[in-house]
Amino acid sequence: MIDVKKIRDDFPILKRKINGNQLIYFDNAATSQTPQVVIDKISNYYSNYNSNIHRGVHMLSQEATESYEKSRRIIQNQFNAKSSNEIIFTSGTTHGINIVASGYSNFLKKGDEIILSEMEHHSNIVPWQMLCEKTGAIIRIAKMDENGVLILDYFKSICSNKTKLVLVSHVSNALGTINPIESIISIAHSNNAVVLIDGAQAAPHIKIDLQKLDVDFYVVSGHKLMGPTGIGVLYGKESLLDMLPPYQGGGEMIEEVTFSKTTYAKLPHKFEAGTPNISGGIALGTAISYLNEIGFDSISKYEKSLLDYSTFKLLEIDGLKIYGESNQKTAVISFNIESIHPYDLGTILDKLGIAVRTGHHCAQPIMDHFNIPGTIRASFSFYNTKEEIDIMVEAIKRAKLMLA
Amino acid sequence: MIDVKKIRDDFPILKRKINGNQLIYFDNAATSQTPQVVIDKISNYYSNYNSNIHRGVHMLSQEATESYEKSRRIIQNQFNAKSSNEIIFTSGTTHGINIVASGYSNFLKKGDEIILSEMEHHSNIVPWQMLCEKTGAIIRIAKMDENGVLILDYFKSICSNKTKLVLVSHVSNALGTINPIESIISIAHSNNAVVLIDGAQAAPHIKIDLQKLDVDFYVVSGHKLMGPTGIGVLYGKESLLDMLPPYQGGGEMIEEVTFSKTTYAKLPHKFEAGTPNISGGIALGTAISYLNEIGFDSISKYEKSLLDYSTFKLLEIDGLKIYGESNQKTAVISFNIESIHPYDLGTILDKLGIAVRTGHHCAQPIMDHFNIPGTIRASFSFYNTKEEIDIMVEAIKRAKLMLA
Amino acid sequence: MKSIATIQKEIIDEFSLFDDWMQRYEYMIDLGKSLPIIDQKHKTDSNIIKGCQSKVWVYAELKKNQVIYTADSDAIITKGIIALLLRVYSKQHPSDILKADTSFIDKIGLKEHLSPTRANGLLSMVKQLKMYAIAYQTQLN
Amino acid sequence: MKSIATIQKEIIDEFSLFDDWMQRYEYMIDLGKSLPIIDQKHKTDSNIIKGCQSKVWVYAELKKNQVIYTADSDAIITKGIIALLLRVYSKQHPSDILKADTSFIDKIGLKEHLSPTRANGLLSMVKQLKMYAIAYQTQLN
Ligand SMILES: Cc1ncc(COP(=O)(O)O)c(C=O)c1O
Ligand SMILES: Cc1ncc(COP(=O)(O)O)c(C=O)c1O
Repeated sequence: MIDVKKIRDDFPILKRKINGNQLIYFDNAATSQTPQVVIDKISNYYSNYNSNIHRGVHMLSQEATESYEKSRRIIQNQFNAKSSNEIIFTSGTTHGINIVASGYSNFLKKGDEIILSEMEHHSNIVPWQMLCEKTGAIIRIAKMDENGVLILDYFKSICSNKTKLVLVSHVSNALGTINPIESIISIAHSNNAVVLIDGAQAAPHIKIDLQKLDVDFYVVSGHKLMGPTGIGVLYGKESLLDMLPPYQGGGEMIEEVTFSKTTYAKLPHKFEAGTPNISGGIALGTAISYLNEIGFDSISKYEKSLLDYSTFKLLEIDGLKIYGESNQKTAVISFNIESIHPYDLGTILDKLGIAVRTGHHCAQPIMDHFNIPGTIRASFSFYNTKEEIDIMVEAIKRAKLMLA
Repeated sequence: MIDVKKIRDDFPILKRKINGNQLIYFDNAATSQTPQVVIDKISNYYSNYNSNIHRGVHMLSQEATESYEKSRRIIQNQFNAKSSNEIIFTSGTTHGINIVASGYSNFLKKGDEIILSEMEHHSNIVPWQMLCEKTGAIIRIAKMDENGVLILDYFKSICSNKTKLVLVSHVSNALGTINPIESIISIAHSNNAVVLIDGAQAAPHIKIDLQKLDVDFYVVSGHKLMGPTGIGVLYGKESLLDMLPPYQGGGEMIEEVTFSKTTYAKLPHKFEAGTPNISGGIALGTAISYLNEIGFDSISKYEKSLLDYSTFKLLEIDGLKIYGESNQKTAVISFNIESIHPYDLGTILDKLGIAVRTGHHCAQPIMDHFNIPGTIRASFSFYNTKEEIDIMVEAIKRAKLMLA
Repeated sequence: MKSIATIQKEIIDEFSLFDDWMQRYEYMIDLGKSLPIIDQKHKTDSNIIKGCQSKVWVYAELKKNQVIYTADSDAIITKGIIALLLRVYSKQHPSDILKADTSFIDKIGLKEHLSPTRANGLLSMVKQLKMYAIAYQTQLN
Repeated sequence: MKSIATIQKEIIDEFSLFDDWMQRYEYMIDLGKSLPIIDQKHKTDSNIIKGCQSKVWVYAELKKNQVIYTADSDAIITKGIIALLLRVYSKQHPSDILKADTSFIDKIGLKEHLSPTRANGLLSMVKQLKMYAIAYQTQLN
């Protein structure tokens, strides 16, 4: 089980005071906080072996390259990818999705269909809209019900041999819903469709086995995984990555360049043009090792207890409605209070030191579904506590009085 | 003038020992070293206000947003851009060039011409080759002479009303040549061609005034500017950036998303899809402020003295040939020693604690021009010293004996 | 008519009476509640200010060389801010509006609303108010 | 014929006599200079190993169930490494080659050449040697 007191000591930011109050950080779905080991890894990189990688014969370059490539293998092992060639460092989930979406413009044609769920983050919508604009392919929406649960039968009914791509989040950032991606993948594959799963919100909370899932593409962001900003991972099956054209041109991703002909490098370098985020890649490995030391079983169990507790406590507040009531959720609660605008509540909570997110959470179609301008979202991590939840509940009551 | 002893104390890595020897870091053109203020800024970010930006009402998000946007303004001022909307954060020079190259696929047609110089880095070649493949436009090469100097008359002769784009580096990474970009820009503009200058190697050494240059696009990398990896800047004139389509789809870069229609956000956000490299952007501002405190006048003057001294000393070595003998150079020396392979020399220098780069420096066409497999490149920064150069020269002599 | 500077001074004086953020925010919320209601026909999509997390509608007319603003929002704190802004900017000559600055916001302890986060649209609001002023200024020239 | 393990042991013993990197590298350079020259007709582009900063050509033949490697490089230290590798791998049975590991490189103080930087092609070289062994192994089955 989680020793939360000890764990909190790993995160220097949790000591922050906001407006005289102890910071309560419930915005983990936007960005997770960073343990000291990760911060130290970054400092250590710049203090001891900062150097451009892959092409240097000197020691610093070799050390940096080794650390960077070791990190790739840590990630490979963490997600159980078959080969480290399948692990592409990106600048984040958005970048990863764009690599794939842009690559498929060569392989889709007019009338082809792609399926998006209704609960996607804008990053898993807009690149596909751009793809469809280029190719004439058509977007079909996999609907969800009033609990924010994907309607699997409906999905089955729109998935056909016209379907070329299926794009679904593993976990919805705005609702916390865990989608049945095993079923989605198997339905899609039985129609020969390729599946990209947006794992930005899943990877920090759930142990992921890519080979077992048999997923085609999977994307995550480092800054939600206790890692630094500006780094992420695109996983793709080697055969698919081999097939896709390179996304960016530049150094690193080429084998030979003449003005008449350029040959591209092998995986994973083909997709890693230019000097990468070296410190970010290295520190992401450290972050994932840190998560693994705590253990995903413990994390899931503890976060579930926070979710249950906060759901129970929040529902005691009069007029509070929770959006997303699947029985398969990560520790995310999106809610509104009758006749109070989320922005107002968020502002008062901030004054009380509580960081929640308000708004559409980059998932406007979800807001349209529920016909609301936005929600207040409290998203928990394993360093949060029930005491913090109690303080938030009291703060909400106070804000309610002020705003009523 | 530069107080190099004091400055060296700002860079923790310069205390490193390599194989028992004091590190001598002469690989600055690949990646510059990082002063403690920049490292501290990063640690401080993750320890105190790490948070997703732009959409949060809470204090951490506001602090992070303010720091990030302040950094944008520091960069705007540094390069004298007209508006902060013209400063796009990228993950590096390569990314910046790809944004522009990809955007122009809508605006070029078969038979249009683009001009590249013969001394471009692969990152300023491959994206344009990809663009030409898509559009049928044709690449013309602006040649250089035996000193590694661009032949301006030749450039003038190939620049015509067919020329749509001119892509030239401000400073060649492999040779150190400073190109006459003022003339290039004015010739190009008189033919209504748009000019992108690759400033990766110039910005760390030369004060740049974008408005005075009247350049259309200018790109730099943070990791060569005493900043962190994974961050860079694309400057573009506002009207041109407005015209270009967005590069990536995702969060941040949209104004409104529905499944039927998405409208894009205004500059600079249109080109900044997804959670950016927040700590990188913030730390880049710190790095640039640091450079400015030292002062570009002092930097240029001091680095010139290192260049002159090392050129003089190196030419005393028998059989040593320098590539790139323009009288307008940054402190980069590319050389070979008769019958010694650069890789061999680089390996021995590394053993002696001296980090130089060997190989084609991602500029194969230059190597083809001189008909060599590669060079040894020593590139200096303002924290290097004449004593270090003396040690390198002695080391080269020793290596020569071993390898002869 | 009082000058913009005078009104700003008055507001600063009023807010100086408050001991803490609670009182300031409660006052703002009261102000929000009392914001005169914008004419429904001006609550159109084209009058929405982009870049605010809460919806903000602003409309302006020129009467006797003065810009008369009306506005609304779906969030109450935002309405409070609007009320403050309108008190300062409304019924002023366009040229005076264009000269005015927003430093009083900082002085009354609401600096957080000046931050460049797009979530907080105060800067967008001020920009919109000034856009109207520019338009009417041109009309007067 | 000596076994791969025996040869590796011999090399480790030889290198243990050296006091410092200088002696090791001087020895490697000597080895490089004495590397038997590859037949010019095998120095083709298709025999070049990609991913090395120096050019490396490798060629292999099967003779009496043994793989005979010849190789060359334009860099002398690389040639030295090749000489060591060939001493270990050449004239062995394909199945023995496939079983061999490269830990002796670490033990003789040349670990830096095992790093995954693409600049240092030692791993690529070993991979190529084993590719030949796989090919000839299949031929023998
Ligand atoms: C002239 C030039 N252009 C482009 C680049 C590519 O920069 P980056 O790898 O940071 O994208 C470099 C650096 O390697 C360079 O020196
Ligand atoms: C489900 C989901 N997808 C995609 C993203 C985009 O991630 P990033 O902004 O790191 O690219 C996020 C995070 O904001 C997310 O929650």
